[in-house]
Amino acid sequence: MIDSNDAQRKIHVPILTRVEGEGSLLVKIDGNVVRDVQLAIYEPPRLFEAMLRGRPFDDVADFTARICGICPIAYQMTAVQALENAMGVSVSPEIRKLRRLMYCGEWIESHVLHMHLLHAPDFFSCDSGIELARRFPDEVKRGLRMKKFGNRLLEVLGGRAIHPVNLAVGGYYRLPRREELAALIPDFEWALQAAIETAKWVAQFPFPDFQVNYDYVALSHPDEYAIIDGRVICSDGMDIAIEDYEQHFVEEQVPHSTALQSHRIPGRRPYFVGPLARVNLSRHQLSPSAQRVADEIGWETPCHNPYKGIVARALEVIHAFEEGLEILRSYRPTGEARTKFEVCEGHGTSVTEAPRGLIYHRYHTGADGKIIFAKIVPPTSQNQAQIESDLHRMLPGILSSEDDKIALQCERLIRNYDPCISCSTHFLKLRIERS
Amino acid sequence: MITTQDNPKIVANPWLSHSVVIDAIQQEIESVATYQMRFVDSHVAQGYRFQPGQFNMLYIPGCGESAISHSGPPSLDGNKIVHTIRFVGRVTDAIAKLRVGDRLGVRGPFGTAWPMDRCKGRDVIVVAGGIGLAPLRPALYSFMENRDDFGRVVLLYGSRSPELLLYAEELESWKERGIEIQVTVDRATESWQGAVGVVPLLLDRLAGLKPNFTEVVMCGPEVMMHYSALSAIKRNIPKESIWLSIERNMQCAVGLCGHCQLGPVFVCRQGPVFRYDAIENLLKVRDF
Amino acid sequence: MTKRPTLAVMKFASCDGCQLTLLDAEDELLAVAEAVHISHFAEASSRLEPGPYDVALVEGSITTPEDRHRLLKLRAESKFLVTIGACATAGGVQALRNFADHQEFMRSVYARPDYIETLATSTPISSHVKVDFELRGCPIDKHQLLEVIASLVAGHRPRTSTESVCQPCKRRGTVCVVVARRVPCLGPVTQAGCGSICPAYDRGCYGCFGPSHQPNLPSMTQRLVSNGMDTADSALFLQSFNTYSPAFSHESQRLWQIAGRPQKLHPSLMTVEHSHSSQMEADHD
Amino acid sequence: MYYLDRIKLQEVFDDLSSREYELVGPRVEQEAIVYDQIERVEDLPKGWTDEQSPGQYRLKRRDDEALFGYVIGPHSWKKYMFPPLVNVLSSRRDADGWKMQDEPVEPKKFALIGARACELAAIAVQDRVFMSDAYVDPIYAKRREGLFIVAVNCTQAASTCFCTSMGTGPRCQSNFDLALTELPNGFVVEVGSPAGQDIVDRLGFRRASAAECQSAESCRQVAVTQITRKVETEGIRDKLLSRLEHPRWDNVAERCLSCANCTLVCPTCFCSSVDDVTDLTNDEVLRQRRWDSCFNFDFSHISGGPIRNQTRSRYRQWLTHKMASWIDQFGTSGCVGCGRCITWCPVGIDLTQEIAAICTDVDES
Ligand SMILES: Cc1cc2nc3c(=O)[nH]c(=O)nc-3n(C[C@H](O)[C@H](O)[C@H](O)COP(=O)(O)OP(=O)(O)OC[C@H]3O[C@@H](n4cnc5c(N)ncnc54)[C@H](O)[C@@H]3O)c2cc1C
Ligand code: SF4
Ligand code: SF4
Ligand code: SF4
Repeated sequence: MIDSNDAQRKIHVPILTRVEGEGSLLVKIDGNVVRDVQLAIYEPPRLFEAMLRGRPFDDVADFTARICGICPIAYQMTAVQALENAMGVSVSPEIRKLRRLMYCGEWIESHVLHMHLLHAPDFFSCDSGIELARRFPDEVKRGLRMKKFGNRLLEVLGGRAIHPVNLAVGGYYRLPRREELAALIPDFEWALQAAIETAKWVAQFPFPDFQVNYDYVALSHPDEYAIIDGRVICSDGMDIAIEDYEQHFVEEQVPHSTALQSHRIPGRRPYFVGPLARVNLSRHQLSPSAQRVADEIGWETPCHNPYKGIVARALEVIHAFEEGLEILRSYRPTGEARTKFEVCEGHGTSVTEAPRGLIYHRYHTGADGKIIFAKIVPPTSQNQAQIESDLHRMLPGILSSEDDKIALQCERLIRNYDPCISCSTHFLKLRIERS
Repeated sequence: MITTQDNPKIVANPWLSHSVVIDAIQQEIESVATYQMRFVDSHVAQGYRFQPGQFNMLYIPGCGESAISHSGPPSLDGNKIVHTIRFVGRVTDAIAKLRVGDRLGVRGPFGTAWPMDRCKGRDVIVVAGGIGLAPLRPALYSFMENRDDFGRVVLLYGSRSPELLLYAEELESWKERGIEIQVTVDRATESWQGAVGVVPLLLDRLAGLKPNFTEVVMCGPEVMMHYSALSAIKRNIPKESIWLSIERNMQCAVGLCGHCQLGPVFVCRQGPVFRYDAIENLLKVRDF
Repeated sequence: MTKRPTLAVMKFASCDGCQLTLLDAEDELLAVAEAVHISHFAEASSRLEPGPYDVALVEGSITTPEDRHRLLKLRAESKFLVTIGACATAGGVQALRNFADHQEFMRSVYARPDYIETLATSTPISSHVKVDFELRGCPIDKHQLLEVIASLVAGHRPRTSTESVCQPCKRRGTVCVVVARRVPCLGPVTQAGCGSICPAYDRGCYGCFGPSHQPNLPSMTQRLVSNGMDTADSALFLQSFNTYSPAFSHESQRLWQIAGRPQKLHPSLMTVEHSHSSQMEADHD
Repeated sequence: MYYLDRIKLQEVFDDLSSREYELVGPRVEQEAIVYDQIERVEDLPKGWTDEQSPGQYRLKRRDDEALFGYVIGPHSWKKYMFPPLVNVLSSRRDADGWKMQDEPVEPKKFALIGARACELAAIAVQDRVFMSDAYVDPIYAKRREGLFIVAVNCTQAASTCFCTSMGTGPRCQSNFDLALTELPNGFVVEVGSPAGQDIVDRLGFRRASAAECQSAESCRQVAVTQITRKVETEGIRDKLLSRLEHPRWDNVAERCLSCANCTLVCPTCFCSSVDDVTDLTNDEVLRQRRWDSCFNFDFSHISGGPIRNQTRSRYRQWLTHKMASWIDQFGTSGCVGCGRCITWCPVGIDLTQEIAAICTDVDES
């Protein structure tokens, strides 16, 4: 919606589309100066941290899944791991593998959804993935099929793809049977090739020239492409243990948003999380095919163009199918589905790599296994400050455009981050006010 | 009385519906219409016969089935199947949307028939409430077509209000063809000249009744049938001469799915037409 | 075929999982886009067309005054309104606040709760406007969603089963976790639709499709207690994704009473029946 | 009587498999003994038994290696002849309109391994329901025709068993091809049909010795003595049907969850519903039949609402159908005394107690 008059121009994008959740953006422009950029997440607050207090610890995975229907595994996994840390529970290597496998399923489902249905339409001026499918029927259908296999994996491991039910503190409620997983192998074999083709396709998209030297933050693990554990590192050299996360990052409330915003301390610096950060920091640990394709498409590391996040996603999809395939092939159910443990009082934290970036949980459990305190830092709240800063950077260059073009440009930029707004425990609309 | 039980075994898919095409639709009253249909397969059409009181399962694929009684003359074969349908829910509302030339599925006929043979040579009182007149119409047509085979035939018909009287125009012609007709409504309108009140009252007051030479056949809401049966008994009509058709949920219509049970009876197979004494006690039990 | 029905997907307080269910129908998505005209679906398309709509799928519960206004407008623009999921149908997990001190809840999450305008309650869509059909579940089931869409395309009234979770559980051959392992399970009092997943994964049903028809909750919770759960935990067991459904809400309040820790329903909800019916009348003018 | 060495049981399995029988039998899964596909003797629940009481089932280790040393579990054989979910019709719409088509009934040959006396009786009850009236259920008939039944005599009973009251067990009387009684090292085998005899001849079973027959008999006797639960069946039909307003119906309704577990575990319950599954444009439709239950609110739905609108009337329907009106309908009781509904009721409602409470004389009619 555009209201303009000479004295004052206001641009609203009342609902930011093709993002999960809802939010809005307000841009205040004074002549040629961008006065303020406010990414407002008006997802009605759902107050998860408060709801968890007093609940049995087994509820946490089921409850936090409901923060976001797009990446429930990220919430569940971070929650159960933090609780395991709180109560001193360790899981077997087999369980850890299954958990990586499950996370691969979510990366696939979420990345492929974002790439094909939400993000790619931007590069071809389409309104939706469905419209894009008229232009690129084979590519979109291929994407949908890959997504289906990601979801199918989640269905086998979790019972259903959205809010799965199987992940438990100490492991799983039930281990999958070997045949259940083995049945997915042919689909994953197809999908790995499809993912490679897809990466080559998206690598040729017309990317705007936009370069920012970000502070990339991601998990890092000595032996593998980090997903569910490791240390938190930054492109500027920071390297910290997960337990120390809160000493380096702070969440702040801003008046215009129901989501909290994260900054690095000291200095209130914004930072960048997500696939681009991960690939930039750990390219060498991607699966062999993902690395080969990165080479083939001439992927520069580090890559400072946020629009190319879609390529980083594509590389991660290759990785997820390839690593997934390996686990599917080698899987033999062994040991207990769920490690036995004593419920006890404790403090525990965990960080994992949600599809759209770092996610942090901290819990305090009581001796009765009830939750005393919960803290959840989702990826979108971490990228939010960075998005505002990007907009500040981009806007002066395009101020001469029509308001609706500006609005479109801003939305595109925001979509690079695949912001999952419902998960900022929290909605987007764009408003440009010129005075 | 014919029951499907007397037939030889049928080992065919009981769910198999045959395509019928709608040839005519007559809007009767609000939310009720009469459909005339024909089996698309002419063999099926020619082989099809039914008895007054029997019903078909009408099928709208993707929506479901409904049990609907025949409401046309029993002399017709499968080239002219007539059903009068009240639109009350998912399936019947979907039927309401069909037009002449549209197709749906039909399987049948199922269930027991009105005791036409027993009525021969005797007086017949036909008691109907609301849409309940539809399943009785084939019997009435039979009486009219073979008028001399039967004694006095009286139709006692009640509806909620004058606009809801089914087959209102036809009723006049029936009178000409030897049917005595008394009509009552629950709620009269200004123009209404007839009786007001419930159907059993008509039976209470019916003149010239010969209790031992009469068969009573009835169809309508269960309470109405209950009180009408009591009235008939009060008028000394033996229970063995009272017949009623009842409704239960039906899925298979051949006694395999369990839905239509009323105590020991399967309504689809041993009914829908019962002799009163066979189910009298069952109908008295609340929620049975 | 007659004109394609127009479809709007709208969101209130929720996790997006229920609308995602539509995008997760990978095999059917493009067919859905043929069968209906998707005129408003912000999560999937930038083309947002104004009403009126033939069918509105509504996700999420009402937690802010602004959302309530948006909903009233949507209802006025929509012929057939379907709530999708536990949030829209029963207030969702966020309806736990209905039983808690809201100010304290807000303070524990936000340093400056005064920045945020939000209702102290989370209420289902039916508390505000007339709902034509409800799809249960947290999240909804893909097959049920597609069935409803297919029904609406065909012009049939949609229908979903009201049987208990135990029935698909038995049909799929799962061994009852209550009987064989004494695991607490809400299956017997929960409406089916999910496919009875939880027991098939060796855990009890946690009631995400909400109460079944005429659930016998006192008998159910008595069993939970006799199988070793304490009264307060039994109350908590009912207080999850459908906590504000009348049946679960009523029983959990009864249990808290017994446990000696009565909960206080938010005062505005005590008269909700009132505002509800008057609201529906207002909508029908 | 013949004797089969324990190690030769596999030969029986192999022989059946070689003649295209799909073997289904007991195996340990999900902490219970369920019926599922089996191939080898090793798949059987060797050394396992079960302990049952109202609302409770526990798998327990035995101190021997018996293969059939358990009673019965949550599954019943009906799932093979009367599948929980099956297609009955398909329809397709083209320019002319709808074409309805029979769903082909796949011929299935199941060999049931380990069916008990009460279960054989239950199969006989369902034979009566599905195959003896005017309309025969073609799916049931086809699958029933192909059955080969290796029965096993119970040598122990659960606390929930009452086959002796219902006159169905524990000894297998008829309706089997072979009936085994398990001894420590083998089985005493009784032949119940020409097909059974054929396999005995083909695999060359030897005659059982008098001593073997004797120990088989004493093993079977153990089961008889272990059965403690009783139903007074004398006059049960009239008693139940004359007490339809007994206060006990309200009492049981306070406990009953109306969850339908009892009907779905029951080996004789046969109620079903059909529903359509369609594609999005409603051009391809499959009609599916699924197990339904009289405990469902919608089960008795007619346009004015359900006939049985309360748990009280639904429980009453179930119990009076099983124990009374079944006799009118099919000339036999609908209950074979297997006790599944007692064990698998999540709140432990025990029909034998309900019957006792209702039938003891508080005659209110
Ligand atoms: C033997 C018999 C003869 C009948 N004859 C006629 C007739 O001539 N004309 C007429 O208008 N109606 C007749 N009915 C009633 C008619 O079957 C129902 O009104 C119709 O099935 C309602 O279905 P629905 O889907 O439109 O309604 P809904 O209320 O949406 O019903 C849902 C489902 O419930 C079942 N159901 C609902 N009501 C009934 C019912 N009364 N009987 C059986 N199953 C039901 C059906 O399976 C139906 O699909 C007869 C019923 C029976 C049993
Ligand atoms: S496991 Fe739960 S859902 Fe399944 S039968 Fe038992 S009580 Fe019902
Ligand atoms: S009623 Fe109960 S005891 Fe009788 S056969 Fe059925 S499940 Fe077994
Ligand atoms: S008797 Fe038991 S198993 Fe049967 S419906 Fe009632 S509670 Fe469920």
